[in-house]
Amino acid sequence: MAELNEHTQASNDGSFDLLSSAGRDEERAVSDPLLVVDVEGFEGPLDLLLGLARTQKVDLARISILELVEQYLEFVAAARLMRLELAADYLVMAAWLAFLKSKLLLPEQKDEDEPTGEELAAALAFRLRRLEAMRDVSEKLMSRSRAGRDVFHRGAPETMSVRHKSIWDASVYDLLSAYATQRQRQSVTSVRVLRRTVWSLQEAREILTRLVGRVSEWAPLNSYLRDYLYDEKEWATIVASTFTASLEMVREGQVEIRQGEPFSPVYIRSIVKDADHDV
Amino acid sequence: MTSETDLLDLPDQMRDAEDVEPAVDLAGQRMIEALLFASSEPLSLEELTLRVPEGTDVLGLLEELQKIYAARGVNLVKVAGKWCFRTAEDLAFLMHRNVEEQRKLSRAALETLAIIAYHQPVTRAEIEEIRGVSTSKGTLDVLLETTWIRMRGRRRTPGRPVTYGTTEQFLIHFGMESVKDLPGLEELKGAGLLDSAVPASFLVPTPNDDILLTEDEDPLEDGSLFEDDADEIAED
Amino acid sequence: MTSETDLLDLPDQMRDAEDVEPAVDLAGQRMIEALLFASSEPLSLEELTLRVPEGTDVLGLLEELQKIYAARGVNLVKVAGKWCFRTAEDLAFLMHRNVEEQRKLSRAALETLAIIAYHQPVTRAEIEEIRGVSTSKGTLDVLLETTWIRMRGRRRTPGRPVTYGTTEQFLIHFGMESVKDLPGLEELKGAGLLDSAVPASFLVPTPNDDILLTEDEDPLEDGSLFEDDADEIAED
Repeated sequence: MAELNEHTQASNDGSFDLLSSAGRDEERAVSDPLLVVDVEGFEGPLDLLLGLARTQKVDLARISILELVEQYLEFVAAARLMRLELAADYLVMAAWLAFLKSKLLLPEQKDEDEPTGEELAAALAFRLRRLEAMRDVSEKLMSRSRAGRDVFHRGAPETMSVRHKSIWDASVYDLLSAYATQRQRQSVTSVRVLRRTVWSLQEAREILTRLVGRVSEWAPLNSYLRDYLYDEKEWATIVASTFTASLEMVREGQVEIRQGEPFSPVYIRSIVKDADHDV
Repeated sequence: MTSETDLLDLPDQMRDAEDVEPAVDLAGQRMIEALLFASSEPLSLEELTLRVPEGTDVLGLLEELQKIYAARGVNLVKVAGKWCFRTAEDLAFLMHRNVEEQRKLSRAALETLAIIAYHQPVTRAEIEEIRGVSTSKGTLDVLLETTWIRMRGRRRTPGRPVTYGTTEQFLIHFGMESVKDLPGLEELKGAGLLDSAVPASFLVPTPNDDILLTEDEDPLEDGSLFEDDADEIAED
Repeated sequence: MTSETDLLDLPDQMRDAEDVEPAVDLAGQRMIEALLFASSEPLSLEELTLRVPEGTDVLGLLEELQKIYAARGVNLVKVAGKWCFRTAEDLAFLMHRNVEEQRKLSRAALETLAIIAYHQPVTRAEIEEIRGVSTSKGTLDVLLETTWIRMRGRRRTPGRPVTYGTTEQFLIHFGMESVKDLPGLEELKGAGLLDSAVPASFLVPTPNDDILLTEDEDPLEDGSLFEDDADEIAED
């Protein structure tokens, strides 16, 4: 914020002494003419005012605000003289204090709305006292016996063991729906797992060609299939596939089929190509 | 009390010695007390000696403190050669807090419970067969903890697996008079819990939680319940 | 000693009453002692009452224990309205070896902390008014980090600025029973220096760390605490 340490030739009187940081005071008394203007130590214009006020060495309640204003304005003037850049806060305060000064010096104006110079001065004094009070109590606060520094709480606390006792909860509905869902899921899964062997048309045709080729007598279709009937479960697919295949072979003129009546056995025989074999 | 008794047993010259003993080193006592209290770990005689003014009879003070605190709610004890304050053993009950937690059963546990309810008496292998997945020991443990299921006996088959069934607590919790109140196939369908298209082969058994063992059950041998190994073998 | 003197001053009938007083509830004393000793956190009368058998005169026992421990290296104290054992203040010199290096607060932070403690609930703008300088966000962050201050709510004024106040940790750390124990509080109040209005009005405010919001405070919206932007806007 404000400019920090600036070492400059002292201009004239000692009124700037109070601007220096306390620690360097004595050194400078000897080694003058260096003047140290240190704004860093101040927390803003109000704090600076408080610092200036302290040098009046009187109770803040009886402080001369006018004198304080003069000191502040001198400080700002000096800083400008030394071409120090002051933060805006400080300049705003300077402007306000200059206004306050004129109010205090001029005969009182009878204006109901505006506060008088005395009132403004009192307000400023109040703020200074309040800030100083806060500073005091912050020191008092920090000098109390503090936990973890002066006084200590239990170093090795015996932690309370917590015994968890579970109260289980489930409703009849939970129970039944879990059962039903689970059983159903299992039954559906098992259906999907069952895989059926299916005779393809191609397979059936190959088998029929090989079998029928040997026989020219009428024979029930089923009897040809007997050798291939490994499993009752496959019967339907075997019959369906071979029958379809046989129809195709009839169309191609390789076999003949006949059936006496609906649902009676289907007979099949190969067509003999020889001319001497009568039909 | 003990100190009184001790005094009475002392030979005369010793008793005289007690009389001339210097006043208790209260300042030292207070320091040891504070150090032990605030320390996050038990402190050794050496550590304490380093922290108090030279010439302090730390061991003597510790022994005094131990007596002073013996009857109190906090005792001075020596553990692993170091000293610390600990709450009195008989007050351990104060240091526990019971927390009751409402907990929900996992889906696996609910399913297993339901299967046990419907199919009891049932073995773990049978439960797995019905569920189509293996049942973790944890699931059965949780169910046993609910006190809704119990081990009934052992099935008279190779391996003699444990059979499970439901308990009276089960009936109480689910508000049933007997497990025969569990709805059957038609009721489950009616409640919309079962698809009406379930295969004809789908059966819902009639549960039986009779205290008496069934014909193919043997009683559990006492003690074997808590031997995990025995249980594991039986289940495999 | 004091009790003896008191006894002598008592009128006769009172002394008789004392005589029939029941024996000290040693069992109760031990329990309270153990509970407080074991805990790193202060315990409230209510918390203690919940943990000991019904009908125990917890407050009476606490006061007895406080007397018993007053001269010892560990004292029973009441901070933040709760009870705890703590090392005796005069033994601080012994304990310093235990201190973990605590971060020093800047002067700005110290002042801000004091202003928050004495003027709570207080907004950032009000803190700035008192200090005559703008408060960096960092200062409040550092203080929030100490857990000694907290955001209380929002002042019901344009911009709805956040209000700050002290916490239970603040009271525990500085060993106070309540904010009414703040040093110099009465003098400040008397001098009208806790007044935010300039010049002093007739209203003498008192710091208030009550959990309940004051009439001109609104609750903080959930989540807004962690949105820097929301805070910034409110503060501007």
